[in-house]
Amino acid sequence: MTDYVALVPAAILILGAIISSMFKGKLGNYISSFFSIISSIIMCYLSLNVLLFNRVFEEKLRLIPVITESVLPINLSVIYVRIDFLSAFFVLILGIVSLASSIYGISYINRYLHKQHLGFYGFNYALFLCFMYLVFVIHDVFWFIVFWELMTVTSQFLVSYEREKAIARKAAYKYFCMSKGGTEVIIVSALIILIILSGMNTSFDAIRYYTRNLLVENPILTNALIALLFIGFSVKASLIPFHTWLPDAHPEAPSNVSALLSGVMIKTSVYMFFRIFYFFFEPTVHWGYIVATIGTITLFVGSMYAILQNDSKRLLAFSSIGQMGYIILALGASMVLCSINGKEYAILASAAFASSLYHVMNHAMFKSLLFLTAGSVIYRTGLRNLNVLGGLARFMPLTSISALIAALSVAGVPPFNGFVSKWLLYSSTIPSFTILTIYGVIALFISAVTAAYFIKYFTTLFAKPSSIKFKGLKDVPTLMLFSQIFLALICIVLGVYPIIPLTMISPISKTIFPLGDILSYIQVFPGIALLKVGFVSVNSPLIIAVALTLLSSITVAILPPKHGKFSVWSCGVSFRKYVMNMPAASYLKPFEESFSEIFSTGKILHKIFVEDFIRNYLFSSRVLAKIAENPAAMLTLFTLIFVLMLLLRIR
Amino acid sequence: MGSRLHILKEALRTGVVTKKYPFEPIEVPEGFRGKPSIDVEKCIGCGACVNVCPPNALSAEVDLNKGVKRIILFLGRCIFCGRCQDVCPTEAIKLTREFELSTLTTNDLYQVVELKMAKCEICGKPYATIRQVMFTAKNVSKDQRPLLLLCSECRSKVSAKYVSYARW
Amino acid sequence: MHTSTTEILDLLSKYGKVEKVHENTYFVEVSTDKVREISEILHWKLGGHFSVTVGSDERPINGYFKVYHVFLMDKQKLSIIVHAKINPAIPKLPSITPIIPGANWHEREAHDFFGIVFEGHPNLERLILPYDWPENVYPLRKDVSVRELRNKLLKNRNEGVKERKAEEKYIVPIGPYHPALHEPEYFELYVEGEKIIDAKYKGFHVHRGIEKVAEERLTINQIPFIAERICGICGYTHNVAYCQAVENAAGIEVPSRAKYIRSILLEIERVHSHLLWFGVLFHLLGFDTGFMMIWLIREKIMDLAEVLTGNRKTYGLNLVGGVRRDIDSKKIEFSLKTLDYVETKARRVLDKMLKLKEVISRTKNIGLLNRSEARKLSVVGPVARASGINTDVRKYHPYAAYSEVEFKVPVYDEGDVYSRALVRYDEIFESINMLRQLLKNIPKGNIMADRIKIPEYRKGLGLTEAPRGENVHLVITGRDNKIYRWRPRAPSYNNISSTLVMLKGESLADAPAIIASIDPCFSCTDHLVIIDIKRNVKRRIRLKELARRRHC
Amino acid sequence: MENIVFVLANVAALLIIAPIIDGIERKIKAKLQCRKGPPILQTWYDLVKLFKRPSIVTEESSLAYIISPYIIFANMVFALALVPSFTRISLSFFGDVIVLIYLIASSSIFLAIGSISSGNVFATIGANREISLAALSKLLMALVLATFATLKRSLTLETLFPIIPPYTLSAIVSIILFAIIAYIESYKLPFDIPEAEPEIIDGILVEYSGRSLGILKYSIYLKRILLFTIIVYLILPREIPTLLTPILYPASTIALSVTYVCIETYCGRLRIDQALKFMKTLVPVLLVVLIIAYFNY
Repeated sequence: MTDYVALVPAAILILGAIISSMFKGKLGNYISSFFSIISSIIMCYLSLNVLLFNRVFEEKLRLIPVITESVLPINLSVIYVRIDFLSAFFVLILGIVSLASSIYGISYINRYLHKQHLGFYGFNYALFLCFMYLVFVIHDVFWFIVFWELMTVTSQFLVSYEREKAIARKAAYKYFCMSKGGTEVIIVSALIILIILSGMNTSFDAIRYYTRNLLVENPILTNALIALLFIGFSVKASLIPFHTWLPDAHPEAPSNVSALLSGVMIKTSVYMFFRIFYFFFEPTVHWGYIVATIGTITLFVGSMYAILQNDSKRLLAFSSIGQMGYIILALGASMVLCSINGKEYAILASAAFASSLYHVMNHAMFKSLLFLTAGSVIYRTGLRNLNVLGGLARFMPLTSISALIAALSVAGVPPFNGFVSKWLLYSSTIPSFTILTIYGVIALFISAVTAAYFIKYFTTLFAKPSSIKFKGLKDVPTLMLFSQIFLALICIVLGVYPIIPLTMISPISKTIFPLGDILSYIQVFPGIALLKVGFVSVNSPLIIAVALTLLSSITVAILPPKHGKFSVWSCGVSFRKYVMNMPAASYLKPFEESFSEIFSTGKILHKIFVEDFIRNYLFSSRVLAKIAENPAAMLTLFTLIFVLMLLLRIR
Repeated sequence: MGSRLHILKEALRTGVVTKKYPFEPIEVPEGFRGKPSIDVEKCIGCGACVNVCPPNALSAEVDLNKGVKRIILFLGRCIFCGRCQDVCPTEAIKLTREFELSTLTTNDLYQVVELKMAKCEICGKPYATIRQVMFTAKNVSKDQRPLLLLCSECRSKVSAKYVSYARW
Repeated sequence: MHTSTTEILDLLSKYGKVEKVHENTYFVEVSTDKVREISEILHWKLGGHFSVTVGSDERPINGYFKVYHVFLMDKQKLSIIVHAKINPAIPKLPSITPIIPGANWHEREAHDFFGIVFEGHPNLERLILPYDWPENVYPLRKDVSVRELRNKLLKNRNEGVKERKAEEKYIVPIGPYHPALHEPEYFELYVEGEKIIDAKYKGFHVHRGIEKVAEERLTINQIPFIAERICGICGYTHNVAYCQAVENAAGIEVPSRAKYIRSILLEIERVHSHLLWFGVLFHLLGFDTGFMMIWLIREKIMDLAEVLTGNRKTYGLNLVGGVRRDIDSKKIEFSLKTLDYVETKARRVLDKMLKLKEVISRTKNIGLLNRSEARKLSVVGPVARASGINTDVRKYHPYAAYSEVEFKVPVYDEGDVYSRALVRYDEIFESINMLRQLLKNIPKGNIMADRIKIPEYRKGLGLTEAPRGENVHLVITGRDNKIYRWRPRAPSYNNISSTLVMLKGESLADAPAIIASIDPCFSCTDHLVIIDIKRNVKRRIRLKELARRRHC
Repeated sequence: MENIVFVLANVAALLIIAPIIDGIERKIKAKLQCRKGPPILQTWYDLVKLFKRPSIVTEESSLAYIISPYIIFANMVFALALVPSFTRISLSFFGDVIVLIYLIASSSIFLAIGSISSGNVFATIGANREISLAALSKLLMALVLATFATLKRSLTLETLFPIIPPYTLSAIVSIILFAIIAYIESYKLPFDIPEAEPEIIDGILVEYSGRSLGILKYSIYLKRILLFTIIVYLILPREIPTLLTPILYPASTIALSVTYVCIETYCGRLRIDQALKFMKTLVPVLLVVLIIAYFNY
């Protein structure tokens, strides 16, 4: 079928970008938002088609029809787009989140009116969406790298959207440099693949054909490749120690963009991890362990540092690092477990696999929702500092409720969605008779820590009294509210009906998961528990939800809350006259102090690995530039590379 | 741990010491300074207690047209120091061993002694309680007793007369 | 370096007229410009310590304001009162606070009550009078009567409540109503996380106008009873101090049996107060069993007091010139029995409790007050003794029967809460020991001095060692059976300001224990606030009730 | 279906006896402090009185403050349905340990959110202490759970109960450790730091009054009995006849609570940092136990 339907969203977005770039004022924003809303709806439509009705969209867009493959060594003239199940899953996430954030953006971006060029925003926003979409659906290494880079560029423009803020520019620069570094590593590995293995055949399938059983033939090369790719992509995924750009970059972008960044963009590399570890190469135990370990470190460090933050969006950024850790841990666990024999382990593996993708979806939902709520607070108060904010629940009730739902979802409070995926993770790791048990324990502990700092986030924004007076504050405009509530509802639905995401994951597992369909191991019936099989016991959040709501409503019915108002008890001195509220800086101090050694070591490591790493990276890039200037050096370099490749090929 | 066990042992050795107070009485020792009460029979209304009472729990008022003197004891102010007991010439006011003063109406905390007053034989003004006069009469010499029937002013006048007689 | 009494007296006579009012008590009248110099010499050079500043309005007598600085020289067993005449037209005096920070409150108080301006005082703002007190009304001046005050206050009270503007810091209030404090005081803790970085204190909520009432309405023999009610725990020591002051002023010789009885009751009071303190400490550390069991022992002491005096707490035993009740042999043996019981029990229980891990970990090295700080603030009593200052009125300024009994003065150098506890622990058993001696060799004889005559306008100083530290009463006798000026200074008055030093850098959880560790007796400290006006602020009255209803 | 009936009966019974057990504890505590205690039903009387009273809402407070007690209560009741109590029958076909842990965790999360929403500074301090303790105790619980899982190769309560039959060192030690953690979890001295009465006026409960306070207290009792139940069933062997369980279970629960209260009576309160340090010292012990369990000794 050649009805180019898979390219429609991209096309619409590009169109929107071009049109919106012409207008400086509100219109620029409106147009791009409009186009992106349409395209995201289409994205959802396409991906649901794929996931539910097993249709696979496949396009070969011929850029230069005249030239044939025979002329060019590498077939760059064809953009090969293919939405298979894995892509579809991520496209669906992108669709939902971009829908929410575009609707949100309609009102939100107007706060930059007269300060910034809204058309510029619109242009970049639309293109950013477009390239993310293409990165998900493209099936061709060369174009993948191209779009990957373009995605970075556009997003960094969005990060540094408030140009006059030096901190924003700095963050964007850092972000750009680091992901550039990652990309260079990716390019190198891609070159190796293309030159050595696939004979300049750039399409994923072809490469898969070559790499699939490379492990037995040439383990060194395979491991080298995997290592290179893993490092390259873990920059975008903000895995430790490549996470440092994220806490700076995400907060600086406009909130709906940060929602996209945290919700979807960092997932692009998760998508690529799935491609690498399950699609290109066979999952291997040792890589599983490596990935799981890095995931554990990431989730631990990210969440631990989130406790220290006193800036709403920065806290969220750190928590995204932590949640990425969960995803990566689950991925690694599934890789380990699926290569251990035995039915029980098969179940564990499928649970882990499910949990990984499930958590990708969950995290996309609640994290973008959290960023949107933080954005709403900024929209009304213009503040991000948790020390001074507070008591907004009375002014913006709906925002506060959706923020609460999101926070509870991250904390994994049943019956919200974070619970199910985390819980799949624990029940797959803890009973496994391996080191993963410890990882599972750490993950469980960290989910409590997550709860802790999200209590901090929620209460300092909405619950505790503020040290500044807000007068005549009201809730955010309807569109913003709509997108918040939309995401909140999705959070609840995903939590209460795990069947929905699991049915979406099962076709993916059918294609790439070595053990086949996960649902054959974790049978799902809507409503009732996912039955106990072997020693994974899975239970239905729906029942929990129903039970909890029933019980609490019964209690309310029996003992309805009747109350009178009274001023806060402050030992008889005037509460108004003195500032008697805990600033966020003071939250959880004893807890931090009890983990002080971790933070001190963290400081040292940050010094060694991150700062020095960046410095060396910049230095080396400068050197490379110098080399590139004089041809002789270039020549020698190329010859060296060529010799190396030959050697590799001979073995 | 060891010390904790020691304390436990100590506690068990001591046993239960508290009482179900309002339902079980609490006995007080000899000479306990409870609430004072005035023996109406003995009181002569001299008002010595009124003078010494530190918190002004005791007060005296003279009702001229009724011709009575009242000694008023308000337990709400009393600090149970017992100075009144010390100074009372007739041991009329004594500290009892009661200490439960809680009540629903403050009136229960008042004790009023109303004593008839003697009228001055000359000017006819009530000047002291009859009992006080009788009491003083006990320990003054016979020839001076008539003076006791007079109020202070008249007495001074009269005594002045006596003096002048004597000179004359 | 040790200087003998004579040397000191010579030195003083250089500065002004030295007048001996009774043995070991010298009044030195100096010119206003000499005050600071002589105070420095007495406090820092000669190793005495500043005790109290008393302002007084003596215009009716000699047409001047007076300020008395009382210094106690422990080494020489002297008490020296430096006083200066101040011209009522321009009431000014150089402040001694820059030299002796401990004098801060005293001088502010004198400023509040007499409008005496202390030049060079760091912050001469209101200490005691409330914010809505009218300007230029100095309640303790003789030309101001209570009725007048009431009218003045009702008419021109400056209504505008001073709004404190919100600070960025985060404040944890301890008090006025706080379960940790059994009295209304207000500590304002500036906290970061759980760490206290700064503390402020606003006290004097409990105002009963005792001084004014005493000076205006009461007779000399009524005041002991109100003096006893200055404090809810250690009232008797105030009572004794007052009587001694008057007796010293009038040169009355108290029979020695009466003296013995006084000391006995004082020691009983000390034991019960210290036991009570231990109970409170354990309660604050969350160790309620300790609280219960200590108070169980304390009950026996209370019963003993009841048997001896007829009341658990307010003994009401003293009059000027002696005591009102005698102790017969039956009572003596009963008390000896009780003391044995208490001693064994207290040793058994307290030894163990002070060894508990939580108790140690939450009192050792907590609330530190080093020796130099203690000297600066001239703290007294167990607090001083825990900070390595060897001071005890019973030893160095013996009164009642203390010159005739053997006892040690426990001194520790750590200056933390634990050492304060240890000081009190030792004192309990010292007192029991003393009580035995006193009860054994109590002399026969009269218990009341015969022919008590009190000349007017004579100064007298009464010192006692309250459970909380030295307790100073300065009395100027007045006409027709009244007191002209009476200034009781409770030990906590000097100690409380040291808590602010102790609290800094400690954990919030330890704050109550630290505040309690000086055994603060807030109503003692506050007894002298003047506003006794029901309409002042409604809450205040409730506070007063609260202050009365103490655990005793 | 009849299972459901049994479960409901169990829960109802637990709801009734939870305050009574607290009453017993109070009585024993009083006796250990040389006091005549209150009657055993005193806790019930208090609760009923509280339920009768209206609760006071602060001016600063928001909705979370009002609803959180109900949610906590619901959490606890549901958690009770997951464990066997008077009969071995429970909702165990999806009775899952992790859900149990999460229900306990979420109860403290809601408690924290609710109390901070009251806007009182003491409540905020208490809530912070609460969160810190809860987070760290989750680590300990997770470790113990991992030990159980490695011993029994399972994560469901019905297979975990009882742990003992493999009479291994690790099994016994892990049960003891779980008892310690349960002690910490149930706000008993020296770990009642979140509601330290003299320090921070009942901290986390300071603003709660009347009805909502009653519900909160009630759910604390429920939490305690839940933990007791878990411990009891970790030990109670499967062999004992079903008719004996209704007698044995409450007896052993009361015995457990008595031992706990005996410990509690003779402890002072720790500072928050000391408590956290103590809990951190447990971690390596638990790790060792886990490793021992791995080599199933």
